[in-house]
Amino acid sequence: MLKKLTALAALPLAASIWSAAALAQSKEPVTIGAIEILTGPNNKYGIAIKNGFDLALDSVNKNGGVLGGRPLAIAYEDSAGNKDQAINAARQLIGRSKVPLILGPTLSNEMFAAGPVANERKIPIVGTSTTANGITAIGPYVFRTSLPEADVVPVTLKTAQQKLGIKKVAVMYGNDDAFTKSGYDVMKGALEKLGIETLTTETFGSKDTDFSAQLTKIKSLNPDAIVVSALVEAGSGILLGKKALGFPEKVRVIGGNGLNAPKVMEIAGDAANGTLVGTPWFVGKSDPASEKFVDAYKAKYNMEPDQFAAQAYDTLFIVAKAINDAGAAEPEKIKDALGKVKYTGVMGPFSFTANRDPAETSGVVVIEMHDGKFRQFN
Amino acid sequence: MSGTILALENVTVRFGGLAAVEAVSFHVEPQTVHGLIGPNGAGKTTAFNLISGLGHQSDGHIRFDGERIDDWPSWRRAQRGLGRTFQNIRMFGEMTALENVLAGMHAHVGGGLGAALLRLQSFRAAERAAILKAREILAFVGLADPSARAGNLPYGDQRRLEIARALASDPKLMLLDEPAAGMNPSETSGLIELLLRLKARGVTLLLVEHDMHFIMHLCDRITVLNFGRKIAEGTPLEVRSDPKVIEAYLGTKVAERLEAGARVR
Amino acid sequence: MLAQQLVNGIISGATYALFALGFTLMFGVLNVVNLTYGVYFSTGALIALYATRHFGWPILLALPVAAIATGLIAVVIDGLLLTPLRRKKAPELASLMVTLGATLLLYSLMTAFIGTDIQRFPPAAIDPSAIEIGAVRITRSQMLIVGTAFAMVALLLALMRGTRLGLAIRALAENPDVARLMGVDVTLVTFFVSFVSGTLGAAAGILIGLNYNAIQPYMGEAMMLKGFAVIIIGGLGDIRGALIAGLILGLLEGLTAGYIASTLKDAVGFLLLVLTLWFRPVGLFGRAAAKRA
Amino acid sequence: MPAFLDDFLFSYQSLIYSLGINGLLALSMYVVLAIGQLSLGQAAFMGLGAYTSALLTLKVGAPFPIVLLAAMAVPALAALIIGAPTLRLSGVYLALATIGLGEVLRIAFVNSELTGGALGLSGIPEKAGYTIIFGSLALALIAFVLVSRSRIGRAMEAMREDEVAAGMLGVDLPRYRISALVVSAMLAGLAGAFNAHVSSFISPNDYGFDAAVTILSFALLGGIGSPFGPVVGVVILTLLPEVLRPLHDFRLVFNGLIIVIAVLFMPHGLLPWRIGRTGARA
Repeated sequence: MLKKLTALAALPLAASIWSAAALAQSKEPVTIGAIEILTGPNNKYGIAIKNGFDLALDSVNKNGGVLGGRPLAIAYEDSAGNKDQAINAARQLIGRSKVPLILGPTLSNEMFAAGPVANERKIPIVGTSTTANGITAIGPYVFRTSLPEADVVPVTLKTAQQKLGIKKVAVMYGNDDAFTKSGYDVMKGALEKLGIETLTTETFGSKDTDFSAQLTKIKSLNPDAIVVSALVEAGSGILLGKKALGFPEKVRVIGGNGLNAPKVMEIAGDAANGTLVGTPWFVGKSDPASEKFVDAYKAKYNMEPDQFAAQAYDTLFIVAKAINDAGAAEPEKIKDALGKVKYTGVMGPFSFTANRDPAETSGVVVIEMHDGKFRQFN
Repeated sequence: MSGTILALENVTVRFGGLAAVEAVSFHVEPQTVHGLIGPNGAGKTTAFNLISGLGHQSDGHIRFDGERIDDWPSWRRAQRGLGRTFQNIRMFGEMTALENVLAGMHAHVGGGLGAALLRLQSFRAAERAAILKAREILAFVGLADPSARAGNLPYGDQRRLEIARALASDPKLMLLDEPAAGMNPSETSGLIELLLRLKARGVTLLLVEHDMHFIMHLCDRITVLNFGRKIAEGTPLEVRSDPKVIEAYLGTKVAERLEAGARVR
Repeated sequence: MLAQQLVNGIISGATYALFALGFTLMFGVLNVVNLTYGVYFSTGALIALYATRHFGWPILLALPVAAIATGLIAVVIDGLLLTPLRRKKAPELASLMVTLGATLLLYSLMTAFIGTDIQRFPPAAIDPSAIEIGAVRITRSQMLIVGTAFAMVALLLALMRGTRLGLAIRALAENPDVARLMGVDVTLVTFFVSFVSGTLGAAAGILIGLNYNAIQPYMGEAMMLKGFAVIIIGGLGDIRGALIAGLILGLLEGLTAGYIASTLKDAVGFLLLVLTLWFRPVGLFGRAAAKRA
Repeated sequence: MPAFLDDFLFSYQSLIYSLGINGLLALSMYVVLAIGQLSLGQAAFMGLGAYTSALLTLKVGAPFPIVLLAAMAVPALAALIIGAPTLRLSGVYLALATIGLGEVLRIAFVNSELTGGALGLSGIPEKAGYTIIFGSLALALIAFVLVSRSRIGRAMEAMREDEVAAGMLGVDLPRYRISALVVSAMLAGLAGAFNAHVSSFISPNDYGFDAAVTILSFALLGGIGSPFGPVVGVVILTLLPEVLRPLHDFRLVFNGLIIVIAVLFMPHGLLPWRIGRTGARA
């Protein structure tokens, strides 16, 4: 009896949600494509991104979809981190599914392969996690919502210089990976600009586990900090190696986007303490929109979102807005609308530059690893 | 012309500290059948491998057809007219009998890569001629079906095919490593007949065999090895009555029986 | 700095040697380049990880149990893949190919089930303290690696040279048919060697995983490339050679990174490999009876 | 061209290209397997061809035919260097040395400014098309069939079945081994050049060990009784994951399984038909 009553009480609420959804579902959906790494070694990135998209998609469709009530849908294709599969996916989304816009792919490498395909067919393609240099130079249909390393790293280094008085550093980067190599290129430029002296530049392979030779050399040069462009695995190894060699505590590691992951603290433990990274967003950001997003994400997926999920979340709203502004699900119109879109999401205010990169960098925060958690540094 | 086709001069080979063949010298006259016999472990197959280039001696020289061939790899020896068969038949099992024999003609069939690709008139003519000759060789050794898969042939026919394949390379000297091994008496007598016809064709034969009847019946001259050393040489009659040979064989008869017993256990 | 670099080199060299021991043993005795060896490295580390994490076992218990379990897996894989080929007297490349396929299969299955995320031993598993001698620092887990590498080499050499089993293993290495005639139970000895190799591979994986604290299915694959270099430089099947080649490689890499350029660190091993193949294909200490075709 | 066909070709263009390119790669593996050797350097040879061709196109602006020739010549040279010492030894050494070659090349590509380091080379113009890719594949197939039916083909099969016996028939083993490796490297290099000129972007990690193993699985699945076997293997392994989506997740599991099963249970591959070895009827 009681059960029935609660069920009855819940009815009107459910009905109100259903009516909006029913309205949206009665019309033909607008399907956009997404190419992400859903399987294979790097699928943690792709899955975070997909989660972000799906969470935003729920919200968009609950609020009446796009273009006056048409539901928005995403056709996912898996790239598995492989550039050939990314090309295949892009071709099939365009030629077969006839999507007016593509989200992704996950990695810069994949964008270099798939971007030209979309660009050639004049289909806008929007990267949410591709931070390497030269992405948007592929062509006028290639956009990205992720802040490139070139925007984030200088902020991190400048903050470290101002707050810690860093004058001379050692640089380490993974030279066999496009992401870490392009991160290094940015670091090099930023260090020169800020007048910080580079004592030595050391490289390693992204699958290496032993960094003692490089770190021993660095230790003998007495740097104020070590600037590292690495992915999670190697980055954590460097932090552990640094601790094993007994570096003075004041020598911090300053990382690029690759170290911007809770996983680093999980692997390196207290060896990660004091590591600085810059990020367009982090989970502890004190901002109402951001907190709401974190709560919703936790409720749906039972875990904390990362920056990839946040970027994806914002991007879907940006794209939905552009489709509405365009007034039709046509690639050319969406492309023009994207260029003009203004949106304020969990990462802060957003618009595209003329070169289709994010215009605003005010959202960048520098964060510090401390006992397994990120905390704001600046 | 010295009148010898093959000469071993003080040939020694050591594996680790052990000498498998020690200071062995003998020579083979053209157009004869020469036997190499001795108890198990006497170094016969080792000597064969040295002659055919599958192993290299630590000391001494080997001359073939007047040339010193010590440093020649096996295919070069084969190209110059040295053919052989193996103790455990080494057939190209996937190939047909005809193709096996054609493969044996490798050194003599013309046609490089260009000719094969362009299918020149001369290439096709050479192939046709080779096929005719291969069929003739198959007929000579008594194999009826050229298109049979070699791996499917009965044991005795595989032996014949291996001889046909070696014969196809048109050898001046043919080494036969226990050709009658595993054959029944009627197969053996067929083989003897075949080898005699080979000899009549002008091919010099050097053979290792355990079957004494076979050896005595076929060979013009015999070299006897024991423990890697040459202990006797001569015509079948001379060798048969040589006390050292008798002693070696008597000694090993006992040893062989012992070994057989060990295997059963 | 030099002293620390030399110590670094010896540690990473011991790592390579420890890894290469079982690999070279497998090749030397069983005459197969068994590529599944890298999988044992990963498997051992993952089993030990599971045991410490989920059952709270101390590492001193988890290590031998995981190593033995992996050794048994190695026996099963040998029985399934290589025994049939041996029976058929298949060419040695067939066994290389079958283990290549199996390796791909096993790695992919492992990642399908547990993902490629790096996992770590619980912090309590390792004593993080280090010893300082002058300017040189060495952690306890590093000392454990170096100690184990030398101990294993000594143990293996003693086994091979001083026992009846060792004699049987050597006979098998020389010639399986002759060994059979001598009364050696070839199947049993083959399984024993697989078991020992698998155990060694797993032990290496656990110790190295403890030291760098980064465990994931593909950790064995990265080591395999160094492993190849070490066993070819040391001579295929040569236990002493594996130790010395491992140390040489570790030292050269460390010194190259420290004094020349870290970009060349990985190239050193392969340069050494190519030079070995050109000038001394039997390896540094290999006997003249190389496996020439 | 009707719109639907245009869309179809657009959607599946890279898939169709990869059929042709993988076909050439499978044949490059076939040449080596056909004489009983194993190379795990096919991906490295392919990478050399890809980089050589991309650099010549991007930096020199060389005409495409010259680019293709160079993309075959450079891997051929690498094959000579790697083959000369190892081919004297047992087959295992070649397999191991070619793995080493792959690593050395990867390190070289990663560290060289000229090749763009880890970022690779992008913006390579699309110069290869259906005609040249499938024309090359067809030519290679015809050439292999013609060679199979000659003394060279007989010698190759003899070597695969029993090298010692082949040597005793006068087959010059080292020459055959090195020639096969060089031809194989040239084919892989050509495939690499096509790959670079249809996908616009290449990077060092495209030509790693996994790629080499995949190439091996093409050949082993199809079988090496005739040059058509490896091509059949390519068609299946390239199309199957597209048709059976769930297979995608287990692509590598599948490739591994194929190698294991092929070696243990179907030594002749899926296409057990064996090509004849006579060059004429008589």
